[in-house]
Amino acid sequence: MNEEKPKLIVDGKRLDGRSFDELRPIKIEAGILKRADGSCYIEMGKNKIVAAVYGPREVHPKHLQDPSKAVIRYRYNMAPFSVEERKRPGPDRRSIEISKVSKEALEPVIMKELFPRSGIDIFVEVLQADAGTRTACLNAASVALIDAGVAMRGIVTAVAVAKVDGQLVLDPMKEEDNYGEADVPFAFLIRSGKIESITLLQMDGRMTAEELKKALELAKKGAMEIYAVQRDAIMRKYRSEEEVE
Amino acid sequence: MNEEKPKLIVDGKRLDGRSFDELRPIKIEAGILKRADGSCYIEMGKNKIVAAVYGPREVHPKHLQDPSKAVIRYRYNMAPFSVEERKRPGPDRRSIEISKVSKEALEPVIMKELFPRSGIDIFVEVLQADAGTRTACLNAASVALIDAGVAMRGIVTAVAVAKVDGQLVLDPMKEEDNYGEADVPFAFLIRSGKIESITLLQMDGRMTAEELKKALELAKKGAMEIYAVQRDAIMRKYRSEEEVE
Amino acid sequence: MNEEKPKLIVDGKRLDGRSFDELRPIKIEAGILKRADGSCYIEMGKNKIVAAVYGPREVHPKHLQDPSKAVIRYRYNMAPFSVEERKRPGPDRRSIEISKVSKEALEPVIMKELFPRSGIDIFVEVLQADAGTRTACLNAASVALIDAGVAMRGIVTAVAVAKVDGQLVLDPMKEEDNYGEADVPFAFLIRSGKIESITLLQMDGRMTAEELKKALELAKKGAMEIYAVQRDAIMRKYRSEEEVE
Amino acid sequence: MSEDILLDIKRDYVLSRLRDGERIDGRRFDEYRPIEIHTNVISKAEGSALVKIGNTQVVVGIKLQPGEPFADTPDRGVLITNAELVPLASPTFEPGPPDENSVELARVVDRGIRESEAIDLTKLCIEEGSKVWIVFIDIHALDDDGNLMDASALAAIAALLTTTVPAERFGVGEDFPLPVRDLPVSVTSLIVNDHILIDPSRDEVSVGQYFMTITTDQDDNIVAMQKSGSYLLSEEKFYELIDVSIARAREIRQLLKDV
Amino acid sequence: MSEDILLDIKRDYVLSRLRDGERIDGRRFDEYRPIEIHTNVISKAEGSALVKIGNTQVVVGIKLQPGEPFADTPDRGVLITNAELVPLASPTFEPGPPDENSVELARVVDRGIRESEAIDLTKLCIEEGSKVWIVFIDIHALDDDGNLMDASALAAIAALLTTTVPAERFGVGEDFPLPVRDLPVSVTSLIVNDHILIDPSRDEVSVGQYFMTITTDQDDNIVAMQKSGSYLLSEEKFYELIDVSIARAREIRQLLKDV
Amino acid sequence: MSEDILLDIKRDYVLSRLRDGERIDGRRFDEYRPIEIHTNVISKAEGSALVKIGNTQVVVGIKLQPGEPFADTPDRGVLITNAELVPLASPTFEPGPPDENSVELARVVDRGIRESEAIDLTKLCIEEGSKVWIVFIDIHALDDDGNLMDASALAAIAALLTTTVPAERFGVGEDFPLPVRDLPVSVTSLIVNDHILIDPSRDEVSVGQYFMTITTDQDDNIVAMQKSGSYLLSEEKFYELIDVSIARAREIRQLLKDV
Repeated sequence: MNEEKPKLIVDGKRLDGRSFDELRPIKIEAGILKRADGSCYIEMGKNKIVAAVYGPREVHPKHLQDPSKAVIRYRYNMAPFSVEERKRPGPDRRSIEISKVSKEALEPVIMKELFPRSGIDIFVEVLQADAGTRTACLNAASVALIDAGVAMRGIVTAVAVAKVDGQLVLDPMKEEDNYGEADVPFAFLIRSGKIESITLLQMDGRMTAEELKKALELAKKGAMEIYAVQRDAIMRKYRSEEEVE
Repeated sequence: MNEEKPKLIVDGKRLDGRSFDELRPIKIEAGILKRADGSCYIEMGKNKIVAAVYGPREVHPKHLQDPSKAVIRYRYNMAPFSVEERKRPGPDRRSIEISKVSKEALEPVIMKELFPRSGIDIFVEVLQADAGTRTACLNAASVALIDAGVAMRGIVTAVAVAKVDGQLVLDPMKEEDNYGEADVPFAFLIRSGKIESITLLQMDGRMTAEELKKALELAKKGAMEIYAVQRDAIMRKYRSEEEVE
Repeated sequence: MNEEKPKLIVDGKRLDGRSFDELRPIKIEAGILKRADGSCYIEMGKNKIVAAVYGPREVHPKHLQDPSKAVIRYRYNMAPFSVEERKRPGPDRRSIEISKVSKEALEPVIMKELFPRSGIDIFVEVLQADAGTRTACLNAASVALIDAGVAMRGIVTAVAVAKVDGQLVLDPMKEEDNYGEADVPFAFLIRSGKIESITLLQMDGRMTAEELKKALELAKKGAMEIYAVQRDAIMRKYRSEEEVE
Repeated sequence: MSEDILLDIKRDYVLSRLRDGERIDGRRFDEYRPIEIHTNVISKAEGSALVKIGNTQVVVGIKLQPGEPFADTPDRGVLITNAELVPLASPTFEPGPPDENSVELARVVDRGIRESEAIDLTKLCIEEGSKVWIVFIDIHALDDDGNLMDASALAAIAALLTTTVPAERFGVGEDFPLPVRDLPVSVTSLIVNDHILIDPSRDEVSVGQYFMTITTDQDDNIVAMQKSGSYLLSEEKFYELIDVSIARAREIRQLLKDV
Repeated sequence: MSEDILLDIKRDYVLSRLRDGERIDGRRFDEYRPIEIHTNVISKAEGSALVKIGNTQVVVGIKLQPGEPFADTPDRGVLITNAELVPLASPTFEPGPPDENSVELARVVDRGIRESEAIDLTKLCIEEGSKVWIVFIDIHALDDDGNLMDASALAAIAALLTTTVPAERFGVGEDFPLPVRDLPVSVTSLIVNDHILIDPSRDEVSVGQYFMTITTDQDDNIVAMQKSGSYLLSEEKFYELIDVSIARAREIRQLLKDV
Repeated sequence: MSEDILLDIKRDYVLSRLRDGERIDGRRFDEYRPIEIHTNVISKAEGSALVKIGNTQVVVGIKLQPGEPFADTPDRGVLITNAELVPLASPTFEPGPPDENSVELARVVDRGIRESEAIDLTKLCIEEGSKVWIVFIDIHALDDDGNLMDASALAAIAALLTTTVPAERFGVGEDFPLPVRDLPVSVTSLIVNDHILIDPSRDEVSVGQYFMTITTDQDDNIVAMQKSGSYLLSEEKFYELIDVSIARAREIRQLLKDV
């Protein structure tokens, strides 16, 4: 929508030199906080994000308890210094919506029925934002849930696909998000190493039905790569714990 | 108080051609909402208002319950687009005061003691505002209460009287409200077709004691006419239900 | 920090003619409110403050109760007209902090364990502010607590010391507070007529360790004088009650 | 629980005395408790008054500052009235943003001042369309022993009478007294059974919050009314209320003449 | 408690009918309830529409006023969409600031309008960099019998189609019709077991809030999507949803042509 | 309930070790846990630092933007300090507006910076009276294992030391390093029985929140103090606290020299 749109694809490469189906560099570390029951730090491009999980624990006030299953909370929050123009602290409409769809992406994967009357709280702090914070946060939250020992039906892995200069690209960074024609964040449930279903799906921009189907394929490819990094982070944490024992 | 005050009475008639003791056109329809237990749509001049009643129903949280009678809530709310300059959503001081006096106008007429521990909620949305929204809202709320089957000691009927260009006029419209010398909204309890007492009474402007007494007589005349329209709306609703059965 | 700093000490005297170790005029009256269980009015320089104590009384909602002791609340509030530029009603960050440290100054002196499950509320309204409102408020709150008959381990007495033009001065007034180099509010527990310990201590500005120690001595001298006025106010109230009986 | 019982006992006592034609504190039905007006109690404010009616105490402070006029009255000052029912003043007041009671209190006091045109707002224009005086009336309750309404209204007009417009401080000319040209007075009654109890005390209100406030100007015009409370008011009582409110207001207005 | 039991019974009923391949109100799976669009219902607004889908009713009012542009789009109007799920419309709506449901509703409707570039915001510049038109889309729910989303989106675009820019009132030229150049339409489905239920009614939602909203423009491009609700969506269903949503949107767009 | 029991056990353990003259983690009474300072961790911020004291972790980010000066200091920059005790950092932190603990944390950190005049605010004037730099210090807690106060204060000054004023981005000249001319350091102690425990860990705080924070500048002046917690402090302990705080601050200041 903005006029001074720069060219985003030059000589078949993206501005940061990536090919269309290439992820940004990604780094995941599990178990980085002491107080939280589970935690994870992720860097995905220039995004820097910390996720923490508390619970299963008691729910206050009591009337919010569910006698048949755990109550899940998800809070997406941006640090005031995480973006170019200082963000006022506290939730805005954007983070309220992201928190809602992110909670709904994780909820069907968590075995809530194992923890009646209890609460599982997932808090995600964006310390530095580039583009794709909601998907990066979900990737970190998934690992933090596993680090906390919360029983899950699988792992949730998320990535966005954008359309820029008419081309579908995986894992868009800031410029591609700002000036692109469309952005489609996906999250998937991966079980036994295979993508089983979609847990988050939003879209804004303009795409044909055909393009959307291609976008899904591209996202699935990216998700499998991220999944490997998530898995690796969990294994490292698990091994370091074994060493201690 | 405003300087560019227009002449409000020309050749013994009001700006919209009404005589001093004439109501604006009024239209009432009961039972227009599915979800609410009782509802009513009213047009009174250019005012367009929807009222809904929920209850008697459970009160949450419990400590707000009254073991001896129903708790009444009344929420007067203006849609952002109901007035010339967009109104910010949410209650302002004016609507908090109107909600309070309107609740107090209905409360002594509702047989609260029949519904211990329960709540009766009256919600009124002003979709388009002219003048006299608080009285029009009460007229709609009364019908919605009856539509909901809430036991009442009678019906509440409301109308304002203004003083414009030195003359008392019934049911003022916007210009008369803005530039008039005084505005007196009344609500009455009508039982067995007769006005029994006053349930709402406010006033701002300037009137002598004598004028106030005349204003009351004028309001009573107007109220009886509105009462006939309320009654008619209830009968129509009742008949249409009978036809269905 | 401000540039147009006036000279604050002229010919060895302060701007209002006081010597360095001299308090502002102080006036205390106990039991000035009917509704509160205990109350006190204080004037300390140009400060005018009313304190009220309610309790021990029931705590709502119940989950805020402490089964082993009373819960103490302290609310420091400034009237909008108490300062040169009208203050917006409601708590700001400054009054939240003052309320916290003031509560903590009184809490170890109140025999909370005598009143399990109950609440003791201390409300202090600054009607006119000069400087040293937090210390003046504590002096009034102490007397109000005793007036309310709340069991105490002693009395709390508070006073500030400032550094102005390189000189330590007792009980600074507005100009000394604005243009001085440091401000140190103290509150003490006084028992059996002797200062036993420090209950409030804050500081901002710049002082050497040596100066701080001298400031403490100066504050103790001032506190003993204020204590005499507090004591006198309590005695007067007690006597007037006896006369009534 | 014990509070409820206490309230029941009070109510029964008030009602039984009323049956004998008496008020619990021995006042006539149309009699105010003793009224005190102390002005200039807050020197930081541009005007101020402490009013006591019996044990009820209210402080009102007036602050003025330059600000923008409303678009439809570009040459007039702006009046803003705010009431803080601080928890110091009553065990039933809670900290927090104004509830419906403090909003109503502020708005009824505001209407009395505004509709009587007590303040000549046309004299409070600094620069037409861009800069006028904003007059803040801040009502601060200290002790609520009943009838905060009349105490607040009285303190407001008394404070306005002693207000100086601080033009020098804001560099817009010389200070001048706030132009006050009317003396609106509120009279609040409690309607119980067939009685009208002027200036109800808190103990009397144990029977229920059945209030009527009528504010009149110095020419005995009614400038504001507010039925407050869930009750039915008969026409006859309404007429009585007008007459008694005008009479009492005249007497209270005399007290203001000495301010 | 009885509410929960009622909900259970409804859910069982919906599911058992689904097992027989039927919806409880007899509709086909891809069939909307009757749709009514009434425009210009609020004359105080610059544009307005009341939309009914079955018993669900929503009013949208459009207000415009001059204001500041965003720093990065100095020559474009600003679009602000707000939804009020007022407690009148459903026993589950509470008074108070917008909760996550009304925020989501407003943002999804907003995205459909914004991403389809339905409003030509470049025509809403008054003075580059300092003054542009702010377009307020206010969604006001009246009766929530399911699928407020589609009713709101439809009412929004219908209201925009009838909007006049009130330039004269603000002294910035002559009034002109709001430039609307696309017709985004939202189609919401409920995914339950292996079925896609278009335009779910409230009773159907008793099985769970498993929604998918797909908004398309007049060229059948997808401009906005929102999976809403805690459930797992298969790829196959996703593809089906795209196709059925495009088809239904085309039909609904015909209704808009008559506005 | 089990939480309470756990807390009791911890407290008993801390106290019993104290009786033997020992801290539970074997530290000397005046010894800090290991301190790490990482600067420039957030490239979007004008300056930033991550500080770890033991397991406690805090990030501070500095943002600058032009804004209006205060009326009484028209030629100076403005300093705003804010602390978010986000629920990620501790099971006892709740989402919502700042509570008294985060307000106190922000204000005590602010006082150390402000009163030591660490930032030369006179160099942050862009246009006297109308435009100065606003410096936002945002404290973001990550892991609260005790003594967030010192970690926050240290991260704040470390972040300031690495801050560049983004003049170019706002078109008001060339970028320049934020002028920092002092190194205020906070030292927080826990006072329990007759002991002073420097840099209390969270387990140690199970005995009660009996804190004293003393902030000193590079000349050993005290620039800020805060007794925090409901306890009685003796004069002797006060004197001891001053001396030990000055000594520890000197050591920590050395770490800042390497930033």
